[in-house]
Amino acid sequence: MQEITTKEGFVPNIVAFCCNWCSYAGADLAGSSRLSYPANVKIIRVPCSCRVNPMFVLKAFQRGADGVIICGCHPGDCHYVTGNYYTRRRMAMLFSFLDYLGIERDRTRLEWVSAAEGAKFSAVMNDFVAKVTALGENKKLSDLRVKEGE
Amino acid sequence: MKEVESKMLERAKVLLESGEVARVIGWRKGAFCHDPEPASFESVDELKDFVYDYFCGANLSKYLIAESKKEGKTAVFLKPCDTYSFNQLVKEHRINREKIHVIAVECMAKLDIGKIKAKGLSAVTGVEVDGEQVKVQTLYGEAVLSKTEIVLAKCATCNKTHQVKDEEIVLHERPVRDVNRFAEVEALEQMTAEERFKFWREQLSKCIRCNACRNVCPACSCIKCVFDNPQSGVAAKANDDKFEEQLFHIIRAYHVAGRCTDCGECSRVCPQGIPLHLLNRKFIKDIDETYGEFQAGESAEGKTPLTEYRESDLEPKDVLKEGK
Amino acid sequence: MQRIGVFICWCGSNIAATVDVERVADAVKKDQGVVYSATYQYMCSENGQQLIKNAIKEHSLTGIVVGSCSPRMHEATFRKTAEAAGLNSYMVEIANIREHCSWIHKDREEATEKAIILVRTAIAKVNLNAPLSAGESPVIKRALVIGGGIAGIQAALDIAEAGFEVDIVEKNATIGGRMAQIDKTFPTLDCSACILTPKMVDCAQNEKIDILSYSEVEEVKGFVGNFSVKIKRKARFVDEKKCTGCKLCMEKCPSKKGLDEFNMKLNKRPAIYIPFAQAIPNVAVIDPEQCIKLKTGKCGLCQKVCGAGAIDYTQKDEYIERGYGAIVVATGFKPIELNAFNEFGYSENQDVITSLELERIMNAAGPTNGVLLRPSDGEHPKVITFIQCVGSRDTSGCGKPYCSKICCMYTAKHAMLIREKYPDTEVHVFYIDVRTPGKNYDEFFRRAVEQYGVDYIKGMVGKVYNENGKLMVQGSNLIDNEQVLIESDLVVLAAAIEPEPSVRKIATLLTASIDTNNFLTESHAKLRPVESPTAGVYLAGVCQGPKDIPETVSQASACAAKVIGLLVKDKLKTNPCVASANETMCNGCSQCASVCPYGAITYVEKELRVDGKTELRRIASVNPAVCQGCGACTVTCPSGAMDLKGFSSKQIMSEVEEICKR
Amino acid sequence: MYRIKKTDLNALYAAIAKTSGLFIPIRRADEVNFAVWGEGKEVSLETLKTVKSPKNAFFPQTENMMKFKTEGKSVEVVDIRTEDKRPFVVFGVKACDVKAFEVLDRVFLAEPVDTFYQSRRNAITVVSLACSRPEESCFCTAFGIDPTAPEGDVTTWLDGEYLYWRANNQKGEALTEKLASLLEKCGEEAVEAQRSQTKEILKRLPLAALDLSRFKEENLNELFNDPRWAELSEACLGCGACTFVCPTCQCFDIRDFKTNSGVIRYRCWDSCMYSDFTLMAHGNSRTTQMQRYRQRFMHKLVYYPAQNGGLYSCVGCGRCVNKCPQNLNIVKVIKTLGGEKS
Amino acid sequence: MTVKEQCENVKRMSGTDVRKCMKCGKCSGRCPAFHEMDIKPHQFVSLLAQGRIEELLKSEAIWSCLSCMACVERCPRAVAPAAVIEAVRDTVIRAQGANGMKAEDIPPMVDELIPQQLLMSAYRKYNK
Repeated sequence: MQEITTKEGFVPNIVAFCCNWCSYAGADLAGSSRLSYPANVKIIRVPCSCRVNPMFVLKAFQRGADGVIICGCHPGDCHYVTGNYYTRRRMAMLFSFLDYLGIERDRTRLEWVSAAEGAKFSAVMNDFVAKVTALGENKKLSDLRVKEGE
Repeated sequence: MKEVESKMLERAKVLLESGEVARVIGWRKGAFCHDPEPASFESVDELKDFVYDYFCGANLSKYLIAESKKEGKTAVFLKPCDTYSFNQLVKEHRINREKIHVIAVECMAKLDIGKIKAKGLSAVTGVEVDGEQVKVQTLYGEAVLSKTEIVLAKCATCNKTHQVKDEEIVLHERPVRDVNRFAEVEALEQMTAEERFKFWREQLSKCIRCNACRNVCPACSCIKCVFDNPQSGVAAKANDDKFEEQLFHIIRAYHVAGRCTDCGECSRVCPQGIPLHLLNRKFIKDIDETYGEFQAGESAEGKTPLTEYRESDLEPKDVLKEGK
Repeated sequence: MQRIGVFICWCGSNIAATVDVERVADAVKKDQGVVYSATYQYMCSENGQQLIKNAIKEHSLTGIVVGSCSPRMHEATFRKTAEAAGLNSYMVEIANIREHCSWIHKDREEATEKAIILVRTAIAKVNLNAPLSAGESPVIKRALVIGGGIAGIQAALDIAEAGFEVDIVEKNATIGGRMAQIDKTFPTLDCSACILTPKMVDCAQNEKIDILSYSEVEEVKGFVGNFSVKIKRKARFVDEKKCTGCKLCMEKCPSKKGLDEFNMKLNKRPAIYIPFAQAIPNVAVIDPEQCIKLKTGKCGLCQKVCGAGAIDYTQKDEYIERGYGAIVVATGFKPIELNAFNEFGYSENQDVITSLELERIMNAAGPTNGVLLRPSDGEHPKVITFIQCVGSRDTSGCGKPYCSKICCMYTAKHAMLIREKYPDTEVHVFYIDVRTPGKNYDEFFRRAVEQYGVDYIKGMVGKVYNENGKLMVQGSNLIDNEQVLIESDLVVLAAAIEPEPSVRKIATLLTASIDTNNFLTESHAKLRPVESPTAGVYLAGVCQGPKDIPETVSQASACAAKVIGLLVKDKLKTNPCVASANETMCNGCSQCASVCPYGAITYVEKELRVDGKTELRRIASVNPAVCQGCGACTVTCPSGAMDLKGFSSKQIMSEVEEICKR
Repeated sequence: MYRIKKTDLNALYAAIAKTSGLFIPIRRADEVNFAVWGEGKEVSLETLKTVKSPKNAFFPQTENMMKFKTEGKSVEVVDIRTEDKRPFVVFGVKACDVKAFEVLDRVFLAEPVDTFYQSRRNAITVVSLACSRPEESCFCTAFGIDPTAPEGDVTTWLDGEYLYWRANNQKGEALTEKLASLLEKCGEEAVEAQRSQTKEILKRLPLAALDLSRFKEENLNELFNDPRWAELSEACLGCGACTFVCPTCQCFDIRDFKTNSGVIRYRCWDSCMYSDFTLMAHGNSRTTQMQRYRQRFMHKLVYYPAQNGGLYSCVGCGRCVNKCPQNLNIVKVIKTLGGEKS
Repeated sequence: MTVKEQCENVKRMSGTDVRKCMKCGKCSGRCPAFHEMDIKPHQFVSLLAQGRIEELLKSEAIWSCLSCMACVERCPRAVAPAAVIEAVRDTVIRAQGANGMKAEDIPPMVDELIPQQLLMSAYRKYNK
């Protein structure tokens, strides 16, 4: 069994999956509006939130991410018509399952951010980072081997 | 059960003799009284070892993926729970329905030899079931056990009925069990997150990655499993007391979510006695509560809960109910 | 092994002021695959692009990463740059270090660190990129229009005008649709037939247009640019080429008890008939349910009198198969059934009619030759009550939850026309809201009130009952908080409209999505309102949502423009970032197809050689011309056989890994 | 011979753990497996068969071997072996499992020597425990093993209130000496009585009469080509449960794990039941489950003995008999292809 | 109980979502007791939505409503004005603390000519 001790001044590492059509554009808008959010949020661009495989979420946690957030178009606005509806079901089931395994529920999140919602994107990220920071390091799902030799 | 067995044997003979089917899938006697094995019988001669008793717990439906590809028709004996897996596999185009002749057989719950041994009985040489009572002979003496206490976990909460039958051999009506199959899941849900984590850590760290759960699972019928495929990014073989078993079991449970019929084979076969069915049942319970009751395998048609949606579906944060 | 070039843009001071670009370029120099890295003030400028092109050639780069602004801004630019230097454009990845980094972070150290991670993430992805090339598929230069109402007619005419061949498939014996049944149109009160029939004639005379009336679509295969459609030509028992439309057969037909569908079954018609005088094609059709010859074998009068020898009792349904590049769905609507609304007594009282029935009664070619007579006794009604929103905005389960949109205007039209022609008539209108957005619409409605004195009552009718031959209309008057009882001679119900039921089958054939009200779904509610999510399928008229004639015509023309835009191309470039299934891993379970919004996935039985043995397997096959690359299928696939090019699981996971290194 | 009260065993464990590691059957989440002892852990010597055999004491299921550190484009090989020189006691090993150590030794200690295995093997003292309640799936006697007097550096018996203790060699003596204060001298009567009682039961075990005589090198081709393999293996799911619980299975795979700064190369148990076992560039050498199934038992009963002076690489522990999901096992193979003594 | 709580209580008791009302007035258009009512069926819904419960509690209309449920049957928005009226009436009766009619009172009243619905309606009306 592994032990990780939380370092002083913990800054979480956040992986954000953003759909190309709404949320990535929303993040761009946050940028062009100079609405800041913590630098520890890093965005991966996917065509649609429905491209996000639960395996990616787990992979992120295994590799040591402290929080994973998935952003897509608002329901009904999906560029691919139905993609985010599938995402919603998939993630609802995955998140509830992780909670069942005892994983902190605030480490995962699904949000709808449109291309016009730069402010929302920034607010969501600030809030998510605050929640994950409060939780501390991801000890339950990270694989210690990843950081071996550092 | 003897009566049912002889009827089954009789039918198997007729089907093979008449050439109606090329083979019959059932169970063959083992070395002891409690270890029958799934078997294919291709001639009346081979049927001499045919058996159907209280230890025929194995789900035969997954074998039909291969059997339905063979020349000629295959007859199979399916218990009520097995028929759900059968339907699901037909739905997923894994079994060619036309080539299978389903004989629905009675099941009065199957026994778990592990549970019998856990009662302190060793060297079991004979088991006789008489209603609720089970008489167990061992080299060290005899004992009488209550059947309820020694049935397979999957049988304890089962109220399944045959969903598919081309013919049936059912001589007795099985009483309906008044049990909540989600009771164990609910108990876990009531715990704190830390307690749950501890529970699963303890259980999952027993895992030896033998893949018995995956290989027996009728929903895990992938030609190439992601865990065996170096290209998948999650392939892994190590049994490492860190993350891999968790990853394996989470992904496996997710992959069968909405398709798992709750046949309970995963828990039956786990050499380390991990209650794997509690993973799958959580998905079943969540799906039932969030998207409406759904029993995989009730039909060989239609979508599964994770391949459909409603515009009014709940957001993930609303699905997570406040626990402790 | 890739040979990757990394190009970090300063974007003037936009990036360079916050991110130490030199440090970024330096940090990744030794990363896996990287053989070159550089910075430049404006990478998107002519000079910047030249720098990239030179580096590609000089260092034989196989992939490049540009650390710059959002890919939504300049991804296309840098792809072209790469292409110009002979590098596959899909070997380009953008690290967004402006919008996602320099613009939102103030601390130079922090921003630089993040920029390094973002660039490394892009490098990790490029390491796994593979050249992709857009496929091509030929375009069949012919369009199919399903439905011959005003929407279909307009779309067909516009497409034909551009020089493309168009087939109109109409399930009725004539084109014209609902508009042909309407007497006058709002808000101009033009005669509907006067503006529609010339367009019908234009269709018939246009060499490019082939009208397949009395026909239905049976099967659709293929994809955008390349549909193959099987059409059933129903037996009409009259040779279309020979019939002159003389109507002699109609006169002589002894079986005259058929209900005239065109006149909303208000009068009778013979078994052999032409739906209306201006029908296109102007060819008779025999109702086989009613024809004595077809039912008993005796009679044959029409055949005897037909000088053209057009009657052929032996005709059978025929099937034709044609190829199309694009399909316009214009299946239209019908008023809902009113059986569930017994409070209005529609089924019991002949004098409770629908607006469409009134439309026929008011029409000069209608059952009463345009004289307003009530159906029960042929008397002039003196008091007429209109009830709006019958079945519209109804969430009780009896009706439709949406607003039917056209009722307010046509009710005002009816009220106005009646008051004009028969000033002695008293006209009441029960309304919940009067909705009249549109050019000259509210003015039109106000005219009905102010100029023609139509009595608008804010309230709803609770019941209509017959008392001594009078229709008693009991309703509320909410303004005066009263219950009113109006003794009426005629009650007209503004029944909700719903999509023509056959649209369900069409949607299934086309794998076009349909909403809970059976309206076809558009690809994007605002930006792609006339396109179905299924590529190559376009939507015109009420099949997409309630709308009036001008809106329908606009949408039809918009469809035509889209179709023309498609058909002028000889070949379609397909999006290379599409899903594809690894044959050896596919289980054939069909889960992927069940989530594909485009119907891009089909299954084939294929012989595969695995482990030295040949096996027949059911395998998913993605049509790259139809797939839009959303990736829904990839997650549904448990074995991971389904992957998305350009966003493969391995690529995304490598990005995840890189970010997690921090 | 010595003895110690069962109630004092905890003190014994503590004493052992003071100077060396202690690997002993411990119950965790309802199952008993060999694990490192610690205060508060529930030891279960009474358990006849641990789920996994004690072989992972010196052949762990997963073991890191080396690390490749990458920096820019250079790769550095790092030896990350932490040779645990501390002595280790494996306590409560049954006769069959002790015999299995010999089977493993012949593989790992033969040239080229597996130094990972060797270093641990040398540091280990084996304290065996005699069986008194064998069960129906036991058939160690078929391989000439006496479960009432297991080999090992020390042999112990549990009887009545006591654990009886006998050192068998120098290593054993050394351990006994360290624990002298806890052990009291005693006679052998109780142990002998238990042994003869157990032997009576052994004779009555259903698998006592297994006949292995046909499993010889000279019958190799005949056995290999026997058509009954198809029937024997048809229910096999291809999981690795039998191989992972087996005390003599020794196959492993070597794999890489990508870390943030390079790659860890590790080995982990592999199973010949898996479709990707010994996967090579050209594909797989055994493509059907029948071939894999046959390989496993031919290896145990024919190939291994042929190379190791007739020593079978099955010790009759019966774990596979108990754990096979579909009730397939080596006994059925022996009975079918070997013929049964009447 | 505050006015707000009283409103919430009546909403809960009626099981009706008053915000669904689109103010068409069909309920009042259908009501056979319209002229007897000081507050009309549609006003019950509207006043409750505005939180004007006190006016409703004082209303005489709660006694003139026939509980015929015609308004419920006809409402295009699945709002149930009669249920609101009934909930208001129950609130008033409960405040009075006694049932105006008991189950045992009914048998003597039954004669062949009395429509069963009338008894049911009366029972509904005078019980809490």
